[in-house]
Amino acid sequence: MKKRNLILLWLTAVLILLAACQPTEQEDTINLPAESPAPGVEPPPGFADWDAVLQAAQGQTVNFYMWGGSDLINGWVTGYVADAVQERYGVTLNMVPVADGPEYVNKVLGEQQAGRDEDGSVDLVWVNGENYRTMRQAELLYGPFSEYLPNSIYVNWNDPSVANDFGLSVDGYEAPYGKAQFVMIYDSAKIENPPTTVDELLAWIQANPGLFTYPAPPDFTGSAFVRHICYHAVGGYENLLGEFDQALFDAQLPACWDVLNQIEPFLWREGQTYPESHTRHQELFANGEVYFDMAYNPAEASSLVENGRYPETTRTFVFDEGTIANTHYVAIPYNSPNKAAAMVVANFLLSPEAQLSKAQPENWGDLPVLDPALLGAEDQAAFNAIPRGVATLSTEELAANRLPELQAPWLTAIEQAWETAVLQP
Amino acid sequence: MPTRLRPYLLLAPTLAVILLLFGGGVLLALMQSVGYLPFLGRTEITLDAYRAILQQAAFSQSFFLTLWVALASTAVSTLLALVCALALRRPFRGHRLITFIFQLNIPIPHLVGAVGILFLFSQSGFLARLANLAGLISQPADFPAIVFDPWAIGIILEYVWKTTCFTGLILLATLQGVGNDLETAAQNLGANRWQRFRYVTLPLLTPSMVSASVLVFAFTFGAFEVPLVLGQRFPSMLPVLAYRSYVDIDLNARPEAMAMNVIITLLIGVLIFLSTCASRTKRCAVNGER
Amino acid sequence: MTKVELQQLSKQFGEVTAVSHVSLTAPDGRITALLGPSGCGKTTILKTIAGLLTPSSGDVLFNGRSILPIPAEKRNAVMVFQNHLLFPYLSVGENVGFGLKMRGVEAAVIRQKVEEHLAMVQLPGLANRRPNELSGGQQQRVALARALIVEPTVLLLDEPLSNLDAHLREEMRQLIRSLQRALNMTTIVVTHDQEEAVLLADQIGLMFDGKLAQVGPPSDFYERPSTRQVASFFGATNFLVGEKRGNVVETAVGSLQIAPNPIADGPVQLTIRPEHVQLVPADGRLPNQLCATVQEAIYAGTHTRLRLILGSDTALTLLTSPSAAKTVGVGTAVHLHLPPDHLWPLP
Amino acid sequence: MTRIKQTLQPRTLILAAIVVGVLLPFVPLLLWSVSFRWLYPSVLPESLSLRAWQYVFSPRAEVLSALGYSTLVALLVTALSILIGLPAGRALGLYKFRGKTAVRFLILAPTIVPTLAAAMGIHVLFIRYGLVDNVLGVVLVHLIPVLPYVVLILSGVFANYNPDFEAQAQTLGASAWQRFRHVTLPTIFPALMVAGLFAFIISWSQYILTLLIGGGQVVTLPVLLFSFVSSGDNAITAALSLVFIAPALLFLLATARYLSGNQASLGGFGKL
Repeated sequence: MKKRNLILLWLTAVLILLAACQPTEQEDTINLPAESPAPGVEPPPGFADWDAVLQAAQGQTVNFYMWGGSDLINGWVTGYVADAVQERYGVTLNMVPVADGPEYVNKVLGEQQAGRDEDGSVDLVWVNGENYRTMRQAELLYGPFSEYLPNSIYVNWNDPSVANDFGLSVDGYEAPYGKAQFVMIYDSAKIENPPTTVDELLAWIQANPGLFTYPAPPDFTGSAFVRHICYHAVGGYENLLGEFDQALFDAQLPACWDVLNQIEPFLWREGQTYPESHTRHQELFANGEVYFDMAYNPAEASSLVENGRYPETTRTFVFDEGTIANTHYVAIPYNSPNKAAAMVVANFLLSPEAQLSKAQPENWGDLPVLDPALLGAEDQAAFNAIPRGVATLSTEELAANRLPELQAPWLTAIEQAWETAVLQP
Repeated sequence: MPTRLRPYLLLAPTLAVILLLFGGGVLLALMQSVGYLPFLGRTEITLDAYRAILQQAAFSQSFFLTLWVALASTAVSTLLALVCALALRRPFRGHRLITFIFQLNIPIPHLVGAVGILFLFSQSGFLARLANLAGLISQPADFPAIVFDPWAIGIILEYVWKTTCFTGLILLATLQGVGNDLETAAQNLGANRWQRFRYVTLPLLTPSMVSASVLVFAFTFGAFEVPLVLGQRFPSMLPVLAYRSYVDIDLNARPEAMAMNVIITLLIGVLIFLSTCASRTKRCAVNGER
Repeated sequence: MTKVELQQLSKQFGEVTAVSHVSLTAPDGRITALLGPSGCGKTTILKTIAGLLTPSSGDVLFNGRSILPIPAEKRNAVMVFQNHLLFPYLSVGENVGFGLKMRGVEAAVIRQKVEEHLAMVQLPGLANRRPNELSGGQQQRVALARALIVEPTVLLLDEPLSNLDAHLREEMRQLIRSLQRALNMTTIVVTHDQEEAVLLADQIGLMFDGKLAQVGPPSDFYERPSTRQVASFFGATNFLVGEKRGNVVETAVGSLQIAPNPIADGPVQLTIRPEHVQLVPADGRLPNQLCATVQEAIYAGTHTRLRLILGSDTALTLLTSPSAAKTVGVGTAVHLHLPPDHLWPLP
Repeated sequence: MTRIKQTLQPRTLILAAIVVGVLLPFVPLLLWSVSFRWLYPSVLPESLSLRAWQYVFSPRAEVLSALGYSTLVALLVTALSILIGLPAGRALGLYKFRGKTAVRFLILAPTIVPTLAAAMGIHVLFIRYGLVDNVLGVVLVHLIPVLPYVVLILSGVFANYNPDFEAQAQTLGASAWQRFRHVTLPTIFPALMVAGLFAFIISWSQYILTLLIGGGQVVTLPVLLFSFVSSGDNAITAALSLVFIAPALLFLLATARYLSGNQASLGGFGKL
């Protein structure tokens, strides 16, 4: 009766695993750290003060919906962050990995449509840009809360790149999480002198057919690359700033499609298809099918070298005319039943300690969102001491070549137009 | 228990599940595709969603791609399954082992199959590296584009890999069920090898082949994971297109997703009705005459 | 017009010998029955003739020429299988015309011949039916028509009547008989039923355990069986051990006269069929009179079967009319007469 | 002589093609799972590493919890579908009744119509009644693709089933349960194993239904695997793929003899 044994074995395994999955009950033994909210800010709706938030948060579980495609980031969230909020605040953090941002936007929308206004399933989302705009405009977000978070005192809310998310004001509906900047990635063993401007890159592509491509928008990274070409083609981002304007769009953007269509025959697979995601593109680069990669994270190349996926000679560069940078955030859906715990997690993510841990290349390598000027001397020194990976540019070089993002409707329009003007022959 | 009611009572739980979950789901998809959802306060019926998707070039391209993939996968896998079943039909040394290997990929999820095909056939994949070692190609781009390609060969390969064994096992079971007496009888009546295959084995296998092909066709037409892993970004297969519309951040795309579902459902229904009718015409005609 | 000869035919399946050194001639235009208990190798011989099995040794000759090199589909030795084996996906007509289609005959010709042959087996107008819409007897006749249509050099029938009930058997037997006479076709029938073999065949080959026990016309098996086993198979129950000297056999119950016969002198077993043992008055006028005690009387409608004990332990069975049997109760002594021309010595 | 002849038969070539064709996709999976830095054009990994396996079995990767979820869902679906489908299989296989063709068609419909279409349609009701983001909802939605196969396989075995055996047992004094336990069950056991195998495998392999109804919170192995397929980490993807197929292979090993030896159960597919 081998079969019976097998089934028994499985049942046992399942029971053990289920037991392991149960949130560990931690009763009233937690000593809450002394924290006080940022002065002069109204407490978030439904809570009298920060203590009330901390009290309510105890024992709650936060379903944190986030892009789950990086084992490094997943590991940091389910490990370091989850352990810390459990230990300190009695909050259980449950990471829910999704393949794509719109998935959870749609999920909350679906719940709103079906009338689940009180007990939604999403408590915290990692968000920015179009998805933030959609959620905000559909009134799917809870807030304002973020400026009340105790650790928001380290955030420079006067910095427009933090206070505005792709041109839409944050207004306390999002808590900053990290910063990112676009970089180009290449293998120095194959290309000794990489192009340093968009023009040089375009020339290189035409001189080396089949060795370049970019992820198809709406992939986040591919979309950013297309914006760089558009900035270049319309003679600078200044021409596209401000509210979305269809007439301006129709007048300016054809120049961009022309450039993209010109290089298309020289792309990988002669531009008949594009990698459908950034990760697919990474694979092409890793295997030498294409000679350039790109990332909306300056430290990503270094960690890919670290875990053996990229050659050790991998390096990054930014265009002389600069590359696009943005801030990413976390936000709380309006129907989250665990808003207090979600705020506690958002607050922890903003802490110098968490930001420092996040910035370590072996943990994630994400750029900190805190203003060094608002930090204590000790924290400042710690941030300055973060080791850079072999392929990562210096903070100064990145900061010196920063371009702003367009407002989200521009992005949507560019992504949609790209499909018809470039992708579909 | 009254005897007349007995079968209905036995069927009740299954029918409840199928009618509520499946029937209800299809009905709700139909309702949502025309914008009718009374419990959400929407009672206006509109065909906008159908109009919208039928006007999209992307939809018709997706449709033809999906049809091509489903037809090609079904045809190739059925043919291969026939060859395999005939080869595995009679016992030989190692028969058990090879039959077991033949069954081996029945429990393998399509997702893993797709990963295997990806690792094997991508332009920098295992086979490309072997080709490079053999001096056939010098760089990845020289290797034929088999995954993420316009003809969806990678998707078809995965479906063929998985479904050949499924169809093959069904055919093998049918062959074992009918034995070889009828072929012996045909041989005795003067049928040579080819005639025995053409006039005895093949007709005996036809009902099973049609059934298996219908299952395979319907599955490949409606499947999601494999095109997502191995498919081109554009045009995408219909189910992927439908799911993308469904999870679009614009809720107005949902009726379009539902309309695509309804169209997929209708199309499969019609195609399968036609194919089963065609395969049974002969029998129908004969039955009609008497 | 084909004479079929089997020469020292043997067939082994692994360790098992199914047929052992069988030599038999099936005369041209006659019916030969291969008779024997199930598993004795009859069907193996039939399939070997058809070419569906290859003999381990020996030869099969048609009109004196070995046909072993000819593949089954070219041999034209057509077999009608026990379970009909009609193709379920073809109509009756398509089934009957199958062999002609295999030979590339024109469709119109096939259609015409199919109608003829269906009429021949008394199933006219059923061409468009499905086999599963027919009764067992009709299916059997379709199978027969399917075989006859290709004008086989040898017709091989495997238990053609076994799946039919008593009434249909009679009908089918007559049909086979009359068709065979009309077409004058060399036919080999396999059966396990001695009555069927006797009624159907011109010649019977009786087999036990893969070996041929006796070949000859049906009457031989009743009147001149070659062994006790053959006699038993044909219903003989009375055996008397004795010593033959000329036309007299000395047995435990006395010396018995027998008709002249070719069996050598020496130890023999005398056999006499129960229907030939006669009850007679004790007058001593007839030869071979014996005394016996009735042990058991079994009423069987048309006759009564009496079990008798002779002397100390010799048993005999006899059949008599029920009216005659009424006069003899169990335990009474009776006189028997064993007619000499019905006593047959077995070596 | 005969040996040589055998090896040159076309069938031998076909058999070789079967073995290679079935097994080939597993080769890069195995290699990738232990690779470290395996870039084109190396045919074998430049160096070996257990990084992927260590990650897969580390508590952070949540592979064990996904394995638990997958097993729980698949076993529940298997048990439930057999419980529900067994009577239906008996009714379809054993009885003649009015509307049988329609009922049969209805039960088989989910094998033809994509279940994703139905699942998207019913999603809104599942949200409304709290059947999303939990195991119960996922089990229910898995029943849609699983149940037709279970009923189909079981109706196949009941078509060749003689209920007189049960009557015989009843006259010998067997109670309803005893009749099921000692007559019905032993007779249908092989088909039951095949039905169980199919139910388990179909549930085990579901990705999109689980994602849709589980809302990303019921993280079964395919959901986890898919996020790694899209992450492009081939080593972890490969290791996870191997973890994913292992239990199904074990299940197949346990039931393979019922699959090949028993044409009644699989032959049912041919009678669709």
